[in-house]
Amino acid sequence: MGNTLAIIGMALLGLSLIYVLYRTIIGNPVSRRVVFVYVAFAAGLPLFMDLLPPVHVTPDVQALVDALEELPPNSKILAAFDYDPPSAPELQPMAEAFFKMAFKNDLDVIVMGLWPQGPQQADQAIAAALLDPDVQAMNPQYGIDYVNLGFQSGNEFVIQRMGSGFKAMFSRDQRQTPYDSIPVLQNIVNFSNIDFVMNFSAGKPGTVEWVQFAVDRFGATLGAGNTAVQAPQIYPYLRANQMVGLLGGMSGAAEFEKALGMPGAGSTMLLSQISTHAIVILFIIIGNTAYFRTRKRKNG
Amino acid sequence: MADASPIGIFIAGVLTLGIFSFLYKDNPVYKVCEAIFIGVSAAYWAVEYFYSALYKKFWLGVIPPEGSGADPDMWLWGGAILGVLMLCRMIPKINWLSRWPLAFIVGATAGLYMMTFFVSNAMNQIASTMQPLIQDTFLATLGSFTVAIGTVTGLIYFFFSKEHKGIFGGAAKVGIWFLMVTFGASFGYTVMSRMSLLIGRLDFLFSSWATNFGQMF
Amino acid sequence: MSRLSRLSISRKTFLTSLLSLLVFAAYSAPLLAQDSDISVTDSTSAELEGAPAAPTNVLAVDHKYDIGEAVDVSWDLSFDDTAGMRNVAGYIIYRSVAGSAEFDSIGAVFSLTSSFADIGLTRGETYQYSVSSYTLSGQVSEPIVSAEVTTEREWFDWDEVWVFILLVLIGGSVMYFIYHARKGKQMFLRKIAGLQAVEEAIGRATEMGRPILFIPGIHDMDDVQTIAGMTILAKVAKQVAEYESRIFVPTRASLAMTAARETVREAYMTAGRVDAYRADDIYYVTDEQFGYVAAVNGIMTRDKPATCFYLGAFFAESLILAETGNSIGAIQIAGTAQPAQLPFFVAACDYTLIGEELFAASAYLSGEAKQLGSLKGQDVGKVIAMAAVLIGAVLATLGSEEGMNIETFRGAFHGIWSVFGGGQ
Amino acid sequence: MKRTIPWIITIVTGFVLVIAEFVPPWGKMREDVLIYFQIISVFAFFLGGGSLLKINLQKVFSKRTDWEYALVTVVGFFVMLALGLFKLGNPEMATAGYAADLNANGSWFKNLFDAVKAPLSASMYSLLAFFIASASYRAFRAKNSDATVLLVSAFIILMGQTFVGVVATGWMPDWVSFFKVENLSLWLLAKANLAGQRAILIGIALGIVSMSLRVILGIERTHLSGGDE
Repeated sequence: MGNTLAIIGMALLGLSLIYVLYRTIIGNPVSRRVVFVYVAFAAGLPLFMDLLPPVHVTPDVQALVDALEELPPNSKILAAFDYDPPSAPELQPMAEAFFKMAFKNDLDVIVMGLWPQGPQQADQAIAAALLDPDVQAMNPQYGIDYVNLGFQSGNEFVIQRMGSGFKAMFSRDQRQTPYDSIPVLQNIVNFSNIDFVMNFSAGKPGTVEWVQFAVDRFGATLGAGNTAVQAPQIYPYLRANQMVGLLGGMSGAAEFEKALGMPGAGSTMLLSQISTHAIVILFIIIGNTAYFRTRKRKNG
Repeated sequence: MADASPIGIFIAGVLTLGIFSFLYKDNPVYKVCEAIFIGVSAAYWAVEYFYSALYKKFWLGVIPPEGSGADPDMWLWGGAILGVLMLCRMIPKINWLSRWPLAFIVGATAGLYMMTFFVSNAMNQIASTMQPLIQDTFLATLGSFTVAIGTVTGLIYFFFSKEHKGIFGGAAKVGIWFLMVTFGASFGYTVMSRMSLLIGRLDFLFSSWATNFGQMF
Repeated sequence: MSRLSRLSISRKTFLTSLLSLLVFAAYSAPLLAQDSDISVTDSTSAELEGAPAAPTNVLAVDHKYDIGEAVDVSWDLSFDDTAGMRNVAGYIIYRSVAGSAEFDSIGAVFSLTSSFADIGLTRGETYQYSVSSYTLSGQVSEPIVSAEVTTEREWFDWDEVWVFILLVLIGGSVMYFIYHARKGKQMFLRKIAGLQAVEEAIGRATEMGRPILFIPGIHDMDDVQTIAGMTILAKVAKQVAEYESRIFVPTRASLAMTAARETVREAYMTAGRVDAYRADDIYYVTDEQFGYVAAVNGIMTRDKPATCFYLGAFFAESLILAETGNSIGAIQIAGTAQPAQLPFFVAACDYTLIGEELFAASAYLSGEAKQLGSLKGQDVGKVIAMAAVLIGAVLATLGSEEGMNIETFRGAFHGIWSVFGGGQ
Repeated sequence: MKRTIPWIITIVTGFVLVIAEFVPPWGKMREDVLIYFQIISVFAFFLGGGSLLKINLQKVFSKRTDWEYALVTVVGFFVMLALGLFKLGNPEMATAGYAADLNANGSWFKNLFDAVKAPLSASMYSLLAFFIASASYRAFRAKNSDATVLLVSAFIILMGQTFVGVVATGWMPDWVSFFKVENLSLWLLAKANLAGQRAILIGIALGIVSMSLRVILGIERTHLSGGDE
């Protein structure tokens, strides 16, 4: 029912754009507010549908998945959460899929954050991952299979100091347990004891800083999930082989979920994203069509 | 926010709608949201910095808790002294002293950034561009030529002391096109990200908030 | 040691020793607990049945170019690791201090790994290392002992020598042109539209009787972009003072507020209108990114500035600001070194300073010979960068088939060196 | 004197930190300076926060336009400040005292954060979606060659992310597969975009070197040159 109504709504929305085109061509463009209404509907209506869009896994995502799945059980992954709630729609699905994968493959995850709210996002992702029956079967334990070291201020210089010893920056975990009495941290001194660094980043400090310090200075192996807006800035580092793979935005999240074989929130919201996307593309087309029409009229 | 209280979720939804109302026009509801936002967030960061920098970094640094085995870091006093000098601004007679910490920060930022960006932006980017131009496939070769030409012409565009005329001007034009491709690509990629923020918000309004709303009333 | 080769070692490691860590954990727990009980003689006499061949050629060298707190230990892989029994799961590294026979285990690595970095040592202390291989079933070879090594502090990081040379070259040319310009040499400077529009934009606001809004980015003074914004603010505020207009500077950071107040007051003083300076027009809002944006949006819709400057570090808020500014019909001049935000400023603002132009702006606006000279120095830097890119690419094409990384960068520069200097 | 000392401080800190990059024993200085910065900014907050309160309280007491909202700001500030500084309702207070995690689940600070600050932040951020659409409609037009290049590149990337775009060029035979929109957009991102990014990044680095030198050498000293008050 909701599905049908939503589809009809979307169709009407699309048709009414012809009127917008007409208004624009006659030199009386619609106001910003009308544009805003279109965006609201384009983003909102698909949330009432339950269709899944097709997803095509790109090489950069596959490379990351391969690198993660290649890790033997009990490998140590340092997961840096450098984002806050506003970026959660894109990064949270990645983080959830990541934890599910890590727990299923029995990898040890050490969580930290250079953003104050990053570790909380990690806790939420872990809580979500623990609901998965396959994960529950593995029964990951705090302190043994994963640990949350919390937030440390100091931006990229935290990474730099971690190079000489993690303990210097994180003497206790988020639950105030001393570093040395946490089983999963036994024998972890610095980056040479870490098999993989996974970074979820929405800006600075983030993936760029992890490349500059953890990879360039301490030789870590790095993979990252970024917001779509950050991703193009990370490409140079990816192409320079300073990292193994990259997830970009919600489509990156959906691809990640697909490559790991565990569909989740990323795949669901992708449809909304596609329709808002289409709206933006259509508005660009309308704006330019009208622009060329008026210019031709002036010239001719 | 998964385990937030019903009242918390209710307030969150109302504030969300309040912010959205700005899209129509500036109005009292938005003004209230803005006022709350400024007050609460300024205090949030004040507290966060107070505990993370002043308490954790400075206080526990100069007076390490017993049994931690750490030596007191006397260097940290330097920061505190500069901080106190900053406060001299409030005393008219000696407010010129506040320029010392400011001068320190400006000098430090200039020095640090100069090196970090020089190594990471300049050296590493140049080094990564040093790829063999001739590759196995035609497309890969085209790609490496594109990168080399784009980087060089892009730099030509930024030249300040040479007029963009003749061949140099032509190269600068190609350069600005490369910059425009970069901007276009960033824009195209950004759209996705920004839309997902809105979707996240709407998802909250339609699911958590609406459900919660139904349960409350 | 290059990052790439390190990467490929760990790949191989993962493939070959899928279970080794698990077993090692089970094995090494009691081993580590015994701690100092493990001495050279103990293990040699142990002669465990089926113990793997020991690694050979154990070397311990002082870590180069550090403050004397690290030693690099390396060895040749055990015969049973690469060939032979192929049962080596990894290596255990032991350390003793200054000739003591007591070797403590300090760490372990996977099979097919032949190096270990021991960090956190005391400078000037003499150490000795030994390395054993061990198997999945927990058998340990005899340890092979290295020669003694003393940690040393070094005063120059020779790994960074090319950075240093290039910095001296580029920084030197900037300084040279600053000095050269002092002698009153005329130089050409291309026009930057955004900067030529500054005066006109301030004049327009004055005519309309509306204020000017200046946003020095959303970072604090620890970002060089904010400093660039402040240097431009100085020039803008001076003109504002001369035009007897009014300027608002809301900031996201307290320090930035203080710096902006200093800057604007000084500008008013230079313009001889210090009496017109109002400290409360330059104020801190909140450290919260979007709280700040909400406030600036409010300021824009209520005070309706005729001209908006956005110069500094900007992130997602760039378009929110620029579109709101557009809706109130303000002239907008933006500039940032955040590549991701440039497209929005380029599209929605009247003028945009792109990356490097932001840092050059205050020099342009000052019109001082010394400052303009530094721009010419930057251009020399660009010539060097372009030459490095082109020559590097040609050398890379002629040379190896593999892609180059940072290490070969230095090699490439050696190449350039030998072309010009003839030396190695 | 009042001008010279700040200038000397800038020169010395600037040069020492540049040199510290090459001198291992000085390396720690680069880290210490950042802690200094954090400590100074906490002190500076007394000035910033003070200015915030002063301006808003002035509004309230003089009953200027919108003084009601200024009052809301002041109240919000003190409520959050009290909740945070005294860690009110923090479940970890009982065991850890003031070392308790500021954002511990259940603390009032965290609750207010979740109910007020987080949604406000996310909503403000999400306004961007609307502004992107309005900017696309109004500003992204092929006015000249530069704008056209920008537009075409943005368009290809946008199309490459949708399955409509993928289907639209799906008919292409293999030998022109390069022009399939998903391949083209990847190529644009990986090559042309990369080239532009590199030019911008290298330019920025040079700009920073030059500006930093101007600042350190005292040629650009507007920030600290204040008069002799």
